[in-house]
Amino acid sequence: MTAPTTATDVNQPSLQPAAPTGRRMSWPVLLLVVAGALALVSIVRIITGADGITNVSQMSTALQLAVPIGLAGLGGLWAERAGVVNIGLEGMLILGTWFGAWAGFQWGPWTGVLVGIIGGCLGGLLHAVVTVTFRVNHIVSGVAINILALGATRYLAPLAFEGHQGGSAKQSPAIEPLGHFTVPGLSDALRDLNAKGWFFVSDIAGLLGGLVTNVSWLTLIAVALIPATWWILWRTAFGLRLRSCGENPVAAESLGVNVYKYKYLAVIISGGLAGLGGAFLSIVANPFYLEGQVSGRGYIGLAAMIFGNWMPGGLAIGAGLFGYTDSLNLRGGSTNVHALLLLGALLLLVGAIWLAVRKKYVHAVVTLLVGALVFAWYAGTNEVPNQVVAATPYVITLVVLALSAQRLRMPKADGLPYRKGQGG
Amino acid sequence: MKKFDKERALLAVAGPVIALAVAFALSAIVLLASGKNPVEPFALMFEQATFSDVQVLIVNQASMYYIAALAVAIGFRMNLFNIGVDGQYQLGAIMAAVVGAHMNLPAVLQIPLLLLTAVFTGAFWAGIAGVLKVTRGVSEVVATIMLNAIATSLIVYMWKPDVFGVKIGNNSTTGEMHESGWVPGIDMGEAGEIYGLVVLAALLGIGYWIVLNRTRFGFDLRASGASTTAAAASGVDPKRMVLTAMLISGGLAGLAGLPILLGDSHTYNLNFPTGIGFLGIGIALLGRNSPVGIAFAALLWAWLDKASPELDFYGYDKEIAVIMQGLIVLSVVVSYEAVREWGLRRQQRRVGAELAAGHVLGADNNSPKEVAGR
Amino acid sequence: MTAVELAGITKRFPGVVANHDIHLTVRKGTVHALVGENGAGKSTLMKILYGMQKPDEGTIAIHGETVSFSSPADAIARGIGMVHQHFMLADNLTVLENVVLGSEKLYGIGAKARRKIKEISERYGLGVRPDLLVEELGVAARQRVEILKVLYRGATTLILDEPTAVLVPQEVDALFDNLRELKAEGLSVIFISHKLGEVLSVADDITVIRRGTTVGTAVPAETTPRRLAEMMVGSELPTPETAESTVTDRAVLTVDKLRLLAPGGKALLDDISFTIHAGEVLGIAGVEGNGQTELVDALIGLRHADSGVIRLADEEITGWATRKRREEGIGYIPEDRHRHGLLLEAPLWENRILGHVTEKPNAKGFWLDPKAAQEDTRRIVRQYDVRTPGIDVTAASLSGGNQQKLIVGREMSHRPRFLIASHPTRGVDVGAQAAIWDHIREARREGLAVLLISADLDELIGLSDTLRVIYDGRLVADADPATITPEELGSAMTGAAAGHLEHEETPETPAGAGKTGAGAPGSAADAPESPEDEAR
Amino acid sequence: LSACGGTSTSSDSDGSKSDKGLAIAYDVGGRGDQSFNDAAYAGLQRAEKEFGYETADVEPTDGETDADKEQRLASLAKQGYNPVVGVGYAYAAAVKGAAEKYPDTTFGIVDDSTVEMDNVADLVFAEEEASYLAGVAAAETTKTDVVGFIGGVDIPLIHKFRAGFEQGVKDTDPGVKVVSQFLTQTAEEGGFSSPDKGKAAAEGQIEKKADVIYTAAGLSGQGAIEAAAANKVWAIGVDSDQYAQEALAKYKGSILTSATKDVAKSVYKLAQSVEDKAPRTGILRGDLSTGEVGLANSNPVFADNAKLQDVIETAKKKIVSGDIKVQSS
Ligand SMILES: Nc1ncnc2c1ncn2[C@@H]1O[C@H](COP(=O)(O)OP(=O)(O)OP(=O)(O)O)[C@@H](O)[C@H]1O
Ligand SMILES: Nc1ncnc2c1ncn2[C@@H]1O[C@H](COP(=O)(O)OP(=O)(O)OP(=O)(O)O)[C@@H](O)[C@H]1O
Ligand SMILES: [Mg+2]
Ligand SMILES: [Mg+2]
Repeated sequence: MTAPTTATDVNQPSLQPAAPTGRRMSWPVLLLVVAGALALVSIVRIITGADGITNVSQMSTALQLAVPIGLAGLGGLWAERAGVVNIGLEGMLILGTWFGAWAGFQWGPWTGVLVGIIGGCLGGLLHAVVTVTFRVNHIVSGVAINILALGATRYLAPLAFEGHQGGSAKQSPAIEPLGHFTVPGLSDALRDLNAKGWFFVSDIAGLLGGLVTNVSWLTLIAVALIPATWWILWRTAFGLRLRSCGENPVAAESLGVNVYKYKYLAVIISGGLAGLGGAFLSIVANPFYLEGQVSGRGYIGLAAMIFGNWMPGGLAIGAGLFGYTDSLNLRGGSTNVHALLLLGALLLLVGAIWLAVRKKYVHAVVTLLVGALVFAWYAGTNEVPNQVVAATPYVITLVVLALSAQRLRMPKADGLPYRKGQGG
Repeated sequence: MKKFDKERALLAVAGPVIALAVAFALSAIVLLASGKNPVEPFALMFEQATFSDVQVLIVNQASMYYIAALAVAIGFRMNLFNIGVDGQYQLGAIMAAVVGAHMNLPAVLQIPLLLLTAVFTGAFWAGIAGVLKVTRGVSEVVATIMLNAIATSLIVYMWKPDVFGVKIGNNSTTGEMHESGWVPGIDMGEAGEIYGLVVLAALLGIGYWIVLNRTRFGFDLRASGASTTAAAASGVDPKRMVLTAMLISGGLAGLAGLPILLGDSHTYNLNFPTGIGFLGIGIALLGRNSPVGIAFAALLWAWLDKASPELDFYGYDKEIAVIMQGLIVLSVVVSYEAVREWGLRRQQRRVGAELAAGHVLGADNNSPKEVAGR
Repeated sequence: MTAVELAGITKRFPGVVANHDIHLTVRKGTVHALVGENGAGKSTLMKILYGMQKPDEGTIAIHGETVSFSSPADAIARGIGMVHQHFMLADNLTVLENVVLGSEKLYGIGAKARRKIKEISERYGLGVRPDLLVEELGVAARQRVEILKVLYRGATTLILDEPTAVLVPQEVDALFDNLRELKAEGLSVIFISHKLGEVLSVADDITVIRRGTTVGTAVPAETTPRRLAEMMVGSELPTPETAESTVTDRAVLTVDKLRLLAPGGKALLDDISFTIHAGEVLGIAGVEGNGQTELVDALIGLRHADSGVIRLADEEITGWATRKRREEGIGYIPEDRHRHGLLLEAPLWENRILGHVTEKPNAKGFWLDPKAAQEDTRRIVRQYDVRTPGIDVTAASLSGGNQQKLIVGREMSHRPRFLIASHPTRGVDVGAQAAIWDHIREARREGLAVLLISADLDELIGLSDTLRVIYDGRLVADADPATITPEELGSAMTGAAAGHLEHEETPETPAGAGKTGAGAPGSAADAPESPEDEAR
Repeated sequence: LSACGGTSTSSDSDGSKSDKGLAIAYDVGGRGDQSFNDAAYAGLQRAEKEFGYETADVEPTDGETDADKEQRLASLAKQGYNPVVGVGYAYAAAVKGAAEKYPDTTFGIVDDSTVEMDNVADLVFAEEEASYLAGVAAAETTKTDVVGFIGGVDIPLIHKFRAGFEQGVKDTDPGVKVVSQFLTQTAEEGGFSSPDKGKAAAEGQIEKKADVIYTAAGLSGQGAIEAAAANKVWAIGVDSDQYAQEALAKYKGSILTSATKDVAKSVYKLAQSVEDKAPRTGILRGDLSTGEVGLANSNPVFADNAKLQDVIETAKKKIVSGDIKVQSS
């Protein structure tokens, strides 16, 4: 794709800032990497006997835990693609939980979902007014919205929930379940296959099984939103305009695009997605609103989005990683994470070999040493402390980012103030 | 900026004042909407501020907010978002508590030792994010969010009985610190005691100002914040500056928990206040990263914190104070932005007038894009 | 038949009247040039015509019909297209995406649009490939994408705001051929340029504006660049002075086999060797993006050489950090003053400290000395004629020319031994330009060694003692500024010629030809009198 | 700095001191936590009804310090409330401070035994004893020889539940394996307020063949109980009799029993003693013998299982008599 000089472009300088090499991984390569990782996990599972790390329920729990993070991340993606940094996702999630539950317990779960989205949209709208119209620093506005959403929901919760059956100052009354489904034959078949414990095949079965077992309708919608987002943003005129506002709003303006409009829309949609994430928490994950329910998922969603290089697919992987490690942790953390140590050691070994092939011998040796240490830790213990388990997702994220951050690329005008009529 | 400019000074004050008024008005509307008296809560809260014991509480709390906000602000000054102050101050405090419980030197050595422990711990933790940023290009926002979470695990680990933990009743603690490490407070009689380290907070504020405005290093740091590229061309090593700023920010952050640790609790336990780092972000923003502004912001915030519990006794929800905190930040930043733009426009008008007065060759082309950008 | 008629246009910005009662009539099927000093209000006027700004007063008529635009979309619908002075392209979007943006209704955003783009590209010989990312393109290619954008929308009136500022002569020629073709098809073009020779060669009509208002019109056949320039400035131009060679044999800067690699391993600079002596100006010619930026970065220390040696006088400085280099007497006038030369939001006196924070009078040891710095800023403002109400205003509120004067003043104040001057007068108007040249020449006389990089070949030829051509990261040719012409230099810049460039005698193009050269051989240019001429 | 104005507790002196009764100050979580805060409130309501006096209950703020808590308690004492109870060990330092300032007021503190003063009642509970019995019940009931423990947050208070439970299981049947899991490291992460986490953890344990799951995780326990019901295994509740809880009515068939901790009763008893002008102070331990901790008997399947009840009764006697020492960590 990148051969800048051709015979016809005589005057084209060949020294233009070369596009960062390997920035875009092609699909086959990506698939290969994912398959390789799965194979490693499979090996680890077989060696350690920690079947928990890839079984169906593990995956289905992971999916459920990943949904709110993924939705928050999607919200972040929409906003940042239009050039607005949204650190107020946490607040918008909180609004989603409250509004979702408030409407949900009175008028049914689907209304709750809808109103939860609207609640998030309100947060988004506020963020848009402050950052787009008043051009306030985006992080500042986001921090303020987080504070405000927390205060507002706490203030409103007693007014709305106290006195209703099962409601209190901190908890809403219960909401009817939204319903979920299991693909009848497939789920069981995959479960059986998974239980066989075969190399690789069973692990894939576990992964797929998680996607068809006990899935809430809202989860399905959330998963569908990932490709939908990609399609809208990258395959429609609307998406092109929206992205152009994040890359170069002045250029967009010069072509007659109403930048304010698209920024507003993007941030409101961003809030709506976060609101949906909140509603998921207070309707599906738990059947009620609870104070403190969101506990930092907005920030994690943001991290997942950066992890995913501002792309829906990457974001899904990021959210999945958080969901997966979280579920590992909840479902008998110590042994599972102990098994992951072996995986880490193996990965480091692979890394060391790769570095050696690339003739970076010093790096290779260091990597190998670290790998050996991790292996020693694995071999010398039967369990890891709970604290290590709890920290695992964050450590993994840091490590992965450290390995890949230089390839990340955010929208060029992300976070910059824009004013109409400024184009030079 | 040297010459006193009345109009400008007026506006600098008017901005926050108007913003506060707006925030109060909006909160009053919230109260009205929920069928409550919109004025009484404020009257009650103002009354609280006149009590000396509440004042002591406010000052004590503000000292911690102040240090945390300074830590955030120094990052902001060079466009670094140290969201990790929260983890840094908690780790700093627990390390100081552990050292304080296991070492027993004379006070003149012990207290500096504890301060240094906290500084180095905070700096170390922030330094990880700094190193990741300069060597691997990891966004410090994400890195510090992750490090906050990891710090939590680390703290819980240190609380384990076979590590540094000492169980007192149902509380996890790090054991009582030796008295040589206690910093005596300022006795206010009936009203209580002001933490001794409030003085440290004030000194840090002064130091912050001096370093930033009166030293070569401070200039380099501000230049990096204003324009990384221009700073690099001026001879600042951007990577080193990022790392240094991160270390300083973390070092400061490490101190944020010490006023209460050395002044009151003398151990790091489950009650140790959390979340100060996040509040520090809001406070730094409110105070516009200036040491005096932050001081006012910290006091304002602490006042809302300390005066609001009283509302409970009168049938109001004290959450209104949290709503107000959010509204204040929002309206203040909006008004700051408005004032800033007004000032810029005013200046350009002056430049324009100057150009008009000059002749022929003064006028020049423009590229407003750059003017508007950072 | 008038394509566009602007009448009584007035536009005020805070403190500035950018346009005041401007009248402009463009005949259909002609190229209409708009000239004027920097800041005269040309771009503003065009933005008004394009719907990006709203006029405070005045009317716009398109093909005889009075219109009112509230956004560029309205103007586009009326067949107006604009190529902006600063590229309006999103780097991370593909060419296709950049082209279709905003006009997706025409041919969608997929295959149909791609076909249409290819069609236009072929028809006008633009050579645009729709699926590349814009960031992968060079300046000339970007320019063609901009033009394609306009054509794609079926514009009948084209506005080209300084389209030639970044092009080499051959590219300018190609562009003008395109313009003539468009004209033949009945399109109207409004063309803005500071290069008066070009203007005279391509325009059918010329409108001159000064300080926001129309001061006259001209017909190319009946005017000279000098007369145009005087109309623009409103007074007699200073006569250029003669300067003698001041080159000594004391080497100040020696670069030996410098090599710089891109992260991928590709050489950005290769085998670069040259010496600059005290009192010498070494000019580097080259199309933008051929390694000039990297060379400057390597010299100032923003990037470090992968191999090779840089020597300042007798000391090897290859490994030195930027700060040390600056302290030891390397001055730096950056190419992009907003990115590398100034803190836009900081007051002037802080900008005076920038880059010299460790030196007197800015610092006393570890401490800053704001008083002294402020005092010295006042001196610079006086001495270098920086137009400002005071030293406490932010740099952003100064105009570009005044910002540049401040930078030059700052760098000269530290008596550098070696000065890197990268496009020192880019975007600066005639008057300020002359002043900046004077300062450089004066310092040269006192033994300063200068590395001059400029896209303005006349400036380069006029100011340099020695000329080298950079192409694809190598110094491929050298030339004697006393005899070389911009065309000859231009062909070396495209890689077509190498080695020592010998001037082929063509009597009517004397050495140091003015702005007339590019694309306008044999035009009405009165070379020795051209305004920015540098007689040597 | 000089103190301007009087202190908030000295300035206004509306003398209505005598007629006020019990006041409680909540710990983080506050009213509605369906745990000890709510239980304390139940005690308060009972006292209010029986003694007909004015009561007060006050919520904490986020991230507050000991000084703030002390301020709150002092303020209550100053207004004439007596006794004043801080709910949760977090109030230890505050109770100590306030009790010094108001020697004539009786203070209570729930879940802490470190404050030893003449006017302070330490209301502590032998959670480990009830948990021991829960362990006995679990070990007796399990068919798979695997039982589970889910703790909300990894803190000493919850360690007591686990220690007692594990000991109870081991003493009854050494062959039974206990899998245990804490939901989060800190309360801020939602360990006590995330039913979804509780559910995931319970499912994980069920997969490991656990068929009796004891949950000490506040609201998160609801999720664990739900999971147990869905998978047809037993759950053991905590704090109050969860079989009788409205919110869990759907799953009550799966709630074997609950290890109760009657904070309400001990708060009430303290109020009563003050009302009777004979304030109880010192360490007031609620244990099996006082009935303030125990196993709930409302599930007939559990209550009617004579063999099981026998074993439990024996264990209980041994604990009360001191034959069995239950560890608390
Ligand atoms: N956004 C803006 N708001 C108000 N005034 C502006 C704005 N942008 C530019 N100006 C005015 O325009 C004048 C020129 O500014 P600018 O810095 O763009 O100069 P310039 O000559 O265009 O620079 P350059 O030569 O680098 O393009 C300034 O004096 C300023 O008053
Ligand atoms: N957005 C703006 N806000 C305020 N002032 C502006 C703005 N844009 C332009 N100006 C003012 O209008 C004047 C005319 O600017 P304009 O860009 O039209 O000049 P120009 O003739 O195109 O100059 P150049 O030759 O450098 O392109 C500038 O000097 C500047 O002072
Ligand atoms: Mg310009
Ligand atoms: Mg212009």
